[in-house]
Amino acid sequence: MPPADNDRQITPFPGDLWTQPPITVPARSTATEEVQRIRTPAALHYRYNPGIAPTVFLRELAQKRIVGGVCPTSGEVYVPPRGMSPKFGVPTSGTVEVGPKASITAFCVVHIGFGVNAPPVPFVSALILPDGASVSLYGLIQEIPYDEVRTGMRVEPVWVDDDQLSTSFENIKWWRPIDEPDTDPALLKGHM
Amino acid sequence: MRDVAIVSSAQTAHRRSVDELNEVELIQPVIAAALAGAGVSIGDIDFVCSGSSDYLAGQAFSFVMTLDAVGAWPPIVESHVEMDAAWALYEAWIKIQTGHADSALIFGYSKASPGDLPRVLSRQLDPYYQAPLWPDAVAYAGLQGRAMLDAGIITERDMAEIAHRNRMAAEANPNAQVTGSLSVDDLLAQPYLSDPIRRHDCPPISDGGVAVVLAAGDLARSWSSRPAWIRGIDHRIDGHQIGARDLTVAPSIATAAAKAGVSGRFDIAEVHAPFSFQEPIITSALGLSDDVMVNPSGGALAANPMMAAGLIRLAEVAARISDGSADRGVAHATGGHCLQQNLVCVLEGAS
Amino acid sequence: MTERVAVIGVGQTKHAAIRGDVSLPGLLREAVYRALADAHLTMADIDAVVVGKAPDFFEGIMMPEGYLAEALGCVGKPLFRVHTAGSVGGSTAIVAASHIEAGVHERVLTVGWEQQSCSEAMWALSFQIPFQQQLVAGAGGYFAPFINEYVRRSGAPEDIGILVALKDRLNGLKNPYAHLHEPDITYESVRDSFMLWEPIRYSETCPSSDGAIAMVLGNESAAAQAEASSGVPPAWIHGTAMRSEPSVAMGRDQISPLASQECAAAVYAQAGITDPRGQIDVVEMYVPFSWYEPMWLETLGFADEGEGWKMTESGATQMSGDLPVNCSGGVLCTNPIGASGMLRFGEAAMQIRGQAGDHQVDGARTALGHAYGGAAQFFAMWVVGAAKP
Amino acid sequence: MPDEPTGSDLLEAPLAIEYPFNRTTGPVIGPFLTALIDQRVLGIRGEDGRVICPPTEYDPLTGAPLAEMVEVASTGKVTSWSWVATIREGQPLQHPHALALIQLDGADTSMMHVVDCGSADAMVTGMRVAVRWSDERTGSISDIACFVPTGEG
Repeated sequence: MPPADNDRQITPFPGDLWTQPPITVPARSTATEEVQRIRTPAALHYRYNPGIAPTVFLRELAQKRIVGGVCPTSGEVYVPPRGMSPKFGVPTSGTVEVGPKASITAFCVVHIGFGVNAPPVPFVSALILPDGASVSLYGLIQEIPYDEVRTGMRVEPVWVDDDQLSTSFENIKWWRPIDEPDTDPALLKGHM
Repeated sequence: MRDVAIVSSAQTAHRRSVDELNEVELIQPVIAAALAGAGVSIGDIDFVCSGSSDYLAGQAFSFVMTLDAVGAWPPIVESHVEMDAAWALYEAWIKIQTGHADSALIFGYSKASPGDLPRVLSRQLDPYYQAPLWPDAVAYAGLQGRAMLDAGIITERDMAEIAHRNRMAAEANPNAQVTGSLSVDDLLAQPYLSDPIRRHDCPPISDGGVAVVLAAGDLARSWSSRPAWIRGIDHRIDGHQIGARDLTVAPSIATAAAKAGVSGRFDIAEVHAPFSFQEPIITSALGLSDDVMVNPSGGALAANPMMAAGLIRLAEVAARISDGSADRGVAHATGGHCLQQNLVCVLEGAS
Repeated sequence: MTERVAVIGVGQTKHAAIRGDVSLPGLLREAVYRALADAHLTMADIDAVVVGKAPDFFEGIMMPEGYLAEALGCVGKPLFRVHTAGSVGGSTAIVAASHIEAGVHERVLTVGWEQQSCSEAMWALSFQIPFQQQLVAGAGGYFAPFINEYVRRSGAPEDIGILVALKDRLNGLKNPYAHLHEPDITYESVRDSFMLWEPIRYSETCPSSDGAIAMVLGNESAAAQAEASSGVPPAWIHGTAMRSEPSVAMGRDQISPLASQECAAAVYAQAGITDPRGQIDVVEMYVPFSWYEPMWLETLGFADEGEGWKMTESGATQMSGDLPVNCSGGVLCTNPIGASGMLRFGEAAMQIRGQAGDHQVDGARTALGHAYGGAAQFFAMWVVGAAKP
Repeated sequence: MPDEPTGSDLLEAPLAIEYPFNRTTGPVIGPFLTALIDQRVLGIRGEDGRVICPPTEYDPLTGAPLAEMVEVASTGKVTSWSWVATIREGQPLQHPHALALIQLDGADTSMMHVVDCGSADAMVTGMRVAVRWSDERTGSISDIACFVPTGEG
């Protein structure tokens, strides 16, 4: 650990650095304040369509089912499906239901939340591998003290009330631990 | 310079709106078809380069998502330009010239349908002096059209004839979006969309994409029975401030054409003129004689998928060389407003 | 007909949260004219310009290179725009170099920039897209789980990130161009800064900067002419490599991406490097969050898997160590995103040219510049050296 | 498992990409915008002596740094125009108008702005126009509300 040194100097610039030559400006008759920064608001409006595979995923999620896209070449299952098997560049062929039980493949404790839907801090953001899936999706871990979350921990989704279900990721409020032995973290490598 | 050829290409059937597909779903079949056309798979390809723009569909990091359509595993040598994919082909051609690659896959795509394209394109303009005024891209182009008319270089009838010829030619193009045309007289009877521009002078708004396979030397000969050899390729840019430019010319096209070796006889030219009145600016800068067949595909007036329409011009010339219907052609791609940036490529069949 | 390529001029701006004294074109021109002056050249001597920046939404300008054509002295010349996410600054320099290596041009100007004061990185990188998952944990929610997993796998002590941040911020004091100059920083002040995403504290994260860097690259004869007129030796490019892999794929390891390993292997093979730690004198590595230093030390072959943190802990990566990393202060001091990768490449060249001033590593003859982006999936690297390859 | 969605099965939602972008103006754009507040228009002298308006820090052909800002008139002539019949959000006039290039007296290049003249029939290249100033000027290109025909020439 370097010693604290409160007299540290900041190195000066080398000499002869190019800068914009001075500009001569016609004299101003008023005391108008010079403009140095402007705001240029811009709003663009789009119609957003998520595509075939995400649409299937979200329609299933509205039925409290998690589905992944199946790679016709390798059998790998991608969740959420984006329509492609990314390693082979081929369309996934249909979907299969995965989970709902799952394992935590990686996580972190978050001390700063964003947006109205963020839970009180600290909370846990995790990569979660549903049983039967080849890769993980992001989710929150709740109903357990944040400092007890572990890689390999078994979890299940907690859904919003049935009357709140929609074609939205937010159907899963969070994931909570279930009483099953942890998955060996070594088996989860390559599934984040 | 190494001999490099376009050995295969594929396009979407261009449409006004492909709502059901996202961009990766849109482009994957095109990539697969271009690779299949060369009889190869991604593992045979040394370099991948794509062209796209996040602004068109409002999709941040669009190219990151479309990488899933390539099959980047094991990891690939890959790059991306925020330009028309004709420039992605240029980067790939350079890469092959360095000797670090013998083959390349290039693709470009866009979905312009989710946004209001003429408004979106205003975001490309001078952010201090022009973009805050939100000029739409059609009216902006009209400033160039008016300059052509005022200079007496072209008439509104000439513009209608160009639109008519391109759209009639597009009837033979299975990928075209707008085919067929009213008579020139009937076109001239139509109201202005943005005086001096009528609807027929404008390109359609398109969703679509294109993919091309490049290969060098003997590899090209083994992947295609008749490769379309790149004999010269160059790109140049003019100034952005259209008020300081002569809008009736695009000097960057002439410079690029000279550097690319545009001279002598051509069977075919595919030029990227989104607006009717831009075609003569390009053909005169290329110095094309009257007997050259210009835009047998229908050009950008038949389909104009942004970020792909330039590379499509190269693909169209290459396809006609590879099928034996042409021996020598020139292709042109443009970027920006009012033909600001231009790429010119000479392609030949004889090796 | 491949040509040798050298860096013959480097220039950069003073980087700051807001460069309120210059316009967007003025920001680029400050770097461009400094690079041209360093090369003893003028705009007229440049054959082509290759530029790179991160997503257009950052500045709210679609494909801004068209607007910048005149400012870059590019009218009538080729102007090329690269965008490969966070690695873009590195990729841009490599694309520029390939124009010369291919024998197409003799002198190419390359520029990377970002004016992040136009908007906010948090907005530009993560505005809400319909039907996509809301990320209530912010950007760190994406990558911090991987860092945490690195800590778990490697058993690294909790304070390695603090050591990296302290080192880079202290190095930044030796670099007048750096954005963050924190002379009062201490181990304790980093440790006591706000914990954001465990194990990342506020002082272990990169700033948002306005800034630009430009380099002039030349072929062999251009390099000889530049050296004759400027008296500064060229930094020869000994190898360049780029690799990409999907953002999500079974078998991917975001902690030690295969693309990073293969990119390093490719660039070392070109540069004739068989013992990276022994042969490379100085590294400019893309470390936007402290813990990426030990992680990249491993994928770049400087340490065995799980051992990178030991180099950091031992002081090996300090300026006085055997493998100084980020003598410039790195991304942790300066982060105009589209420039950050090229700053790594340019700082590596400055070390070779003996131009790094107070953060110069004496006798540096071989240097690695490194950049990455996306979900740790896009990589760009070059090795530059004093010896003509 | 359901079939692939078609037609009304498609999901669709609006996406707004919206931000009040900040732009630093620097030593040339800043004085130009400042002068607009005072109802004055500035240009800058190019390398070849031409007066560039609106001004840039660099020559439009060579990129060389420019240094001498000069005042130009707030009147000039239309050098090109097109008709904007469909109005879009954010445009300076919310009724049909001309988009135009306008060369101000004393300038050698043209500025893009809009002309309020009622109908396309009233527009002709070469016509004389003058700035109509915005009542509330803040130092932006919109301080020029639009140009209007002067009725001369």
